[in-house]
Amino acid sequence: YYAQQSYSQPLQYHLYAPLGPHKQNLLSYQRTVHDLFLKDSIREDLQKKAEATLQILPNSTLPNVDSYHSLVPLDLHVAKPQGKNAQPQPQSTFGHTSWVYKATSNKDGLAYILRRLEGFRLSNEKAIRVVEHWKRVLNANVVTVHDAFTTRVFGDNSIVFVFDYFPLSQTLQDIHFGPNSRYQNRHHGAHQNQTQNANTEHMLWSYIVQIASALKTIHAAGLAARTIQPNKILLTNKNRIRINCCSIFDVLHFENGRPLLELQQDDYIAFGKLILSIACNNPHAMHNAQKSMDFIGRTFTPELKNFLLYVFNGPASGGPRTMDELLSMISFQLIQNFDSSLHQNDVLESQFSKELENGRLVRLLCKFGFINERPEFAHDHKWSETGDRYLIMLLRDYIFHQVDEAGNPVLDLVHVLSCLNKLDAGTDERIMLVSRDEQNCLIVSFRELKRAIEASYSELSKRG
Amino acid sequence: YYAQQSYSQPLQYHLYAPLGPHKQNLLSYQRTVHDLFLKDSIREDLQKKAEATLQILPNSTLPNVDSYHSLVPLDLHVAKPQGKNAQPQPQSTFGHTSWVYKATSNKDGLAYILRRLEGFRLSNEKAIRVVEHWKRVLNANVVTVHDAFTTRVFGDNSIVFVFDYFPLSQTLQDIHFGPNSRYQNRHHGAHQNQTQNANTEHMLWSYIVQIASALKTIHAAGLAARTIQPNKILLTNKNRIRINCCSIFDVLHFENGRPLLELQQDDYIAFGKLILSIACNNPHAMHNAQKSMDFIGRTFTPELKNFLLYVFNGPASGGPRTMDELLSMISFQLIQNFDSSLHQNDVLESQFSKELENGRLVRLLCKFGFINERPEFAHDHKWSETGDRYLIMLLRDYIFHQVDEAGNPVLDLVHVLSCLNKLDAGTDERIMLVSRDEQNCLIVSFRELKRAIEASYSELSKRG
Amino acid sequence: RFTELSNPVEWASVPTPLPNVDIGPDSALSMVGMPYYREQLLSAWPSHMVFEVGKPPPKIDSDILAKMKMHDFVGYAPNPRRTRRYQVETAKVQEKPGQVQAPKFRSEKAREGDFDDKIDENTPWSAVTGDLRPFDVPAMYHKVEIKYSRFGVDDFDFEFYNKTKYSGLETHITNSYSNPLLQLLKFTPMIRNYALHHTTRNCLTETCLLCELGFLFDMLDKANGQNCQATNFLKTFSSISQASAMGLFEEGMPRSNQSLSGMIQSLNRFLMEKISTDFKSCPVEGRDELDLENALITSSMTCIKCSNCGTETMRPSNSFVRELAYPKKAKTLGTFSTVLKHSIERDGQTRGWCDKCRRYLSLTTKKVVHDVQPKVLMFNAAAISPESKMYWAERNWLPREIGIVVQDRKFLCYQGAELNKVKERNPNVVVYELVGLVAEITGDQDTAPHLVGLIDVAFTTPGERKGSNWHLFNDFLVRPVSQEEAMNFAPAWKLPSVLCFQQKSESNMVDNSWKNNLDTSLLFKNLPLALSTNNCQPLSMDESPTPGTVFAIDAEFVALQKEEIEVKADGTRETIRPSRLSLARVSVLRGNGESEGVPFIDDYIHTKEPVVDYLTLFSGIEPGDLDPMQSKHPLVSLKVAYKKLWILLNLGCVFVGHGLLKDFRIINIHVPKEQVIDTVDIYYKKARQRKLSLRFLAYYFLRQNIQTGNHDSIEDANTALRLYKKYLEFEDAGIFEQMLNN
Repeated sequence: YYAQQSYSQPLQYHLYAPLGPHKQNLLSYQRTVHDLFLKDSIREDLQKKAEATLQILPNSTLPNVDSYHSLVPLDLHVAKPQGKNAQPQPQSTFGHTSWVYKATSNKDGLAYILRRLEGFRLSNEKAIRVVEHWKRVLNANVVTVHDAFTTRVFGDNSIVFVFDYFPLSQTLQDIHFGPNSRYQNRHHGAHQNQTQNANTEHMLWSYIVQIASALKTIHAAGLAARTIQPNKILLTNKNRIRINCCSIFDVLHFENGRPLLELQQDDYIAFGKLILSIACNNPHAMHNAQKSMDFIGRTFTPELKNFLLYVFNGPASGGPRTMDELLSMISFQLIQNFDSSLHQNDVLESQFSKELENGRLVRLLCKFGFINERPEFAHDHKWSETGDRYLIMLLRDYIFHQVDEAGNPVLDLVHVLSCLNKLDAGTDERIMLVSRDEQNCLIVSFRELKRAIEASYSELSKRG
Repeated sequence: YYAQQSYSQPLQYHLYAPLGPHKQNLLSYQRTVHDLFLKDSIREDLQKKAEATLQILPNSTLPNVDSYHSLVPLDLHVAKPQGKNAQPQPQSTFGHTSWVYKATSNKDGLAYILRRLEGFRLSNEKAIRVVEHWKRVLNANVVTVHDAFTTRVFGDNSIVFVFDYFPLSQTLQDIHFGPNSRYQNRHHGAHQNQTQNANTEHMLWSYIVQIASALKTIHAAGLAARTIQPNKILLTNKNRIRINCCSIFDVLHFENGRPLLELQQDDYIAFGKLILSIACNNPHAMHNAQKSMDFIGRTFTPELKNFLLYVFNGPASGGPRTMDELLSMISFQLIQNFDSSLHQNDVLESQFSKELENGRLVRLLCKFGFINERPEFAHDHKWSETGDRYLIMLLRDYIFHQVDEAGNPVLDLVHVLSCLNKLDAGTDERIMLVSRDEQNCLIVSFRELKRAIEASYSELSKRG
Repeated sequence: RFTELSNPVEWASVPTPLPNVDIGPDSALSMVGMPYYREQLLSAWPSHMVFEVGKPPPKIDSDILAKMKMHDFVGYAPNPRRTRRYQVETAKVQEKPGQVQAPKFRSEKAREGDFDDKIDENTPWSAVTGDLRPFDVPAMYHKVEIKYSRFGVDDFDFEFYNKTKYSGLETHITNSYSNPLLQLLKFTPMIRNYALHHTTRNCLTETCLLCELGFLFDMLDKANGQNCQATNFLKTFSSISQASAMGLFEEGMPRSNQSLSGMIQSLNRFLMEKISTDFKSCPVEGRDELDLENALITSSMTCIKCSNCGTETMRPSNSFVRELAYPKKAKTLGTFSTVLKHSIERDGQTRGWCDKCRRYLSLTTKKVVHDVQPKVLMFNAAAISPESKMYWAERNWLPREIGIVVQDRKFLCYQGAELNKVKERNPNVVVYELVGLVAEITGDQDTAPHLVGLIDVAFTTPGERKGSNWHLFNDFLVRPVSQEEAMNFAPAWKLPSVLCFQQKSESNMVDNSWKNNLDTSLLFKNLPLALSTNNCQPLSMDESPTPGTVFAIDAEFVALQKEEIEVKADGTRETIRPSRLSLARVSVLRGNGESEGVPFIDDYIHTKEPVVDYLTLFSGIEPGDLDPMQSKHPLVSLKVAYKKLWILLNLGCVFVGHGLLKDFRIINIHVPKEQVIDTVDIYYKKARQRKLSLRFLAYYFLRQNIQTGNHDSIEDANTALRLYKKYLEFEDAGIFEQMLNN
């Protein structure tokens, strides 16, 4: 994560809109300016993501790779920027020195992650064809792989995997076991209170359901994930996780291909290990499996323990673990998570519609601006302050120039927004406009006013 | 690093970056899964919904009811308005003449549905208290009931139930069996092709999973839905359904209360009937249950048939049907729907992230609106069109009243937005304003203009 | 020359080229970027400001809308300048101006120790007139509502609404919209006299409304300002199928096509005709059976003239109520008397059959009024058309007096100064005075219209009249008002429906002689049905009640309608209507003499309406008891049962019983305090504020277990009687207080 050289100040999100003090104890019909517009936290989050996406490295010496340009090296181990000039260190995973770049595709202008493994020589073309199967794995809990190719632009033999880019995402490793983890200082469950345990279990089930969903798609596609490890799972939103780096092992270890069933069964065990270590808040929980399971039994519900027993030991009848069995085991949690994701949809949709609404209001206000008080048309009869334009001017006054009994201005945003919304929708509500000399009342509906504005505007644009 | 005194900076596009996973290369069969819930044109859809929400009835004689005002009668049988003056006919459901209104609450300004049953005389207070339990049922597939009260403002004795309002929603009855139903002319599955059948089954499972989710919450709350009928289930978004009218039967039939277990078991059977009739595309499919089930067996997967057999006949062991059993039976479908709804979240979020600037621009334009051309301060020296306010007026002309060589208006939204953005940030870029008599030029930076507006605005709010 | 230290010339910055983007209707506005910023954005709004959502859209004042003229799509109207231009409405919920809050319940006041009744009686009703706009309804005209606490209707502070000695009538009774008309009739001396005299007769017709009017008028007189109910009158009225056919019943009428004003006018017509008929069936001694009809009817002839041959035919057209007809296209607004003349003569053109010409032709019709003049002139104002409203908008348009002369088949009508002149020169002029009127009050759209009476009560003051004494009768709200107030109208909210004039010669002829002519035969008769099973012995002639004779009474009730409650969104519960009870059985026992405690009335009342709850535990009435086909008890009509009690009441008898207030309310009779001995009040411990039950008192003072099964009115009446006697004993010994405190 780099600060940009030429504009050294990062965005000051707090300057965007004042942060508060938010009034407490408002009555249900009262709003502050914060309640009328998008929540700062959501906006900031999305803005930061956008900013991260657009970040470029000035004076970069990184080459363009295939159809990708503007590479920015990312260090996924360190979530926060460590000072301007800190050089990111390459990771060594997958048995190769590994680099991660954010890059922009010149095909679609979108940002992607390039994961480069240094010193990989492709000897069997079939190996890299495996990625084709993975491309078709589309699951909301799997980071989609888009491409894989070899390149020598970095001055060596590298293989590059192209994944979706999730700005500001973190790995479960960072979150649960990293140095800045907020789970870091949590003690084992015995010392936690009931509520905390319930919250933890809630999160665990959310992880379980999502990983199960990912595995179901992967296994159904005749593949195995092979990367169910805390450092290969990304948290991209609150409680939203995605399995990352899929397909890499399949390419790297293509030659010594193990049977699919075996690999899939391994996924179950890795799944169990992951959940166990997060539940115990200890990356090494598996070292003392019995103790860890006892802890689970004491702290969480029996369902969680049953789930772990199933993925570790398989069905009581012997034989391989199956997705069917696993899913029906967790169906209760599944439906709860389904419900919350639908709720989340509703929330997003309503926020989104509010913002779209604001977009429309801006267009409307601009029309007002284009039409009202144009000095150059003062002499023009059609454009003089009679007829439609007169109404529009009075409407502008109606919307913005409210006063109280003493004649002092009233700055009521809700009044403005609701008038504009009604105008935008062209409702049949009639309002009473008052001429500037206060001699006459003009009674007219928003529908007619909308029509008047549209007529004036199109008149204007015809001249333009 | 350089001083930017008289330098103009290019505007940064950092606020617009497409977020989220990219799915440009979806195959058609993948699309069906991932776009399960999402309308094709979200913008248009949301705009229409906003308009429907704001619509009022001109010259309405409908009274205000409790804390709800601006009532608009809705005829749920006819989704589209049939011309302005068409009188909606009351429905006769629940054994009473029944009216449905959209209304606005003066407690929170939101729109709600009021469902009024005419001629209901309440003589037992406990009956209406049942609604308290229902208020706590929060599920993404249940239309939440907010209130129930009796009233005489309509000139009779009515009971009114207040529900969430979903603009432009339709009932499953309308969609599948109504006169304008797009399923109307579909023949029975034998004549349909494989894809159509797969799509139908897909939709059926989506319904099943959602109703199961609703029922799980309802039954867990110690209640029974009692309204699983095509005319009591709303489709509020693409494939997104919600059980409506809950709690009404509980209140109406309070006196002759049947045992909960019995009512819950009835829910299962109604569930089955609903799915069967939609699957057969025939509201009377139950009349010939055997034939209908045969059809199901031929057309759809065995899972669907098994599901129906379970809800109709109960478990093979005898005894009552349970949610646990039902859920594990459909867990496979459940996880697919879960995945789809997460996908929808991704899409919504990425759409959403583009619209972040709108609120800010509205706030800015509102400040303009409040300051400019206030007639009541014309006599006031400080507020007269000199000094700060004069500048602001000229700036308004600069932003909105651009002309071309021929003096024709130029309606350039990009010019407007970039000016507004520079003004908002207060850049040092200087612009040349021209007085209205075209005698003088005033050269001033956005920073100073910003200060001038701030000063005027704070003056105004001090008076307010 | 240039100064050496000149400031550098400022130039506008060279603008960076704008991004070449096209912002279409669907593109995001964020396509145009932001510069980096280092200070708070201008678009930031201060966060301390609080805005309110959910306000209902402001209403445009109705008088502005009325004056609005449409031009294209814009309505123009002169600005009345009530507020500043675009002044915000400060009140969140627009309260109707002049709305008066219902008073606290008596029980609430008692709990809060609030006995301070010294509040100026005018304040709540008149303080608001200052701010009223022309279309706002003043407080005292608003529809009033009875509130019920858990203690029922007795807890409601009716006195708050009526501090006069003229009783108001309660609402919440089916067809109580007729209340103001009933009051108007009550204060028209001529009608009042006829009704009361008729009631003393032995008229046993169940559907006789004249009798019921008599009962009602007597009750209103006796109540002397306390609230009354027209329950029995309305019950009888509501059972008349003819009235139902005429659309005179509130229930079952959809609100939209129900014009209250139209209903009361039809009711007026119906009532006048009905009471005239009722009178004929049982005329007052020494009077002609057509007496009442003649007093009410305006008899006239319609003269039809053929436009072709000129032949005139005459047809009688009598009517009890005249409808006012307002001349159309009048250049200047005529006086009331010209409108009256126009209405009565009603020249018109119709097409019709001419016997002589033997074909359909246009005929001119003309009404000719005979010289017979009714004592009471009833008018229906029929003020619906815009032109009629223009007349009523005139100030002081309605005259106090009109004079009518019928001469040479001409109908002449005078008012004001002209009338005074005519009075001097023409002895034949008959002068009518306005007794009062019924007016319709239309509030804003949200509230249904209702009716009020504006009546000059001075006409029923016995003896010489001193000026006028106008009162507003708004159901149970009764207030004195000025004549100016009573006789002026505002088309926006107040228009007359019924006007009542009476011949000046009849004014203040209040005839109370009926009290001496009571037909008491009913008390001594054993009606064929009344084959008593409860040792019921009719009074013998030597037991004739006299003022002060003591009787014990108890009544039982059944419910015709369940209690109805309202639960608001905030969960508050309110009783809208208590359960509607109906008299099912009444027992009256001798209070003194040899046969003390022996019943002479034990009537079960034949109830036609369906009973929803027999309340058997409290009433002892069982299903079937009130049905003549099944009952093992003697059944009588409500009227017979009622009339016996009414006779006893008017003979001055004293009633002993327990908790009689409720009984009398449901029987629908008002018994003055002097004629009631209530054991609830006798055995009332003021310090404890507790009412003691009959059962407890019987056990404690009489060592007797009563009400072991279902209640029985004879047992209860007898118990109350014995408790009263016990009380007299204690009092005699001077130990009552002591006994009570134990």
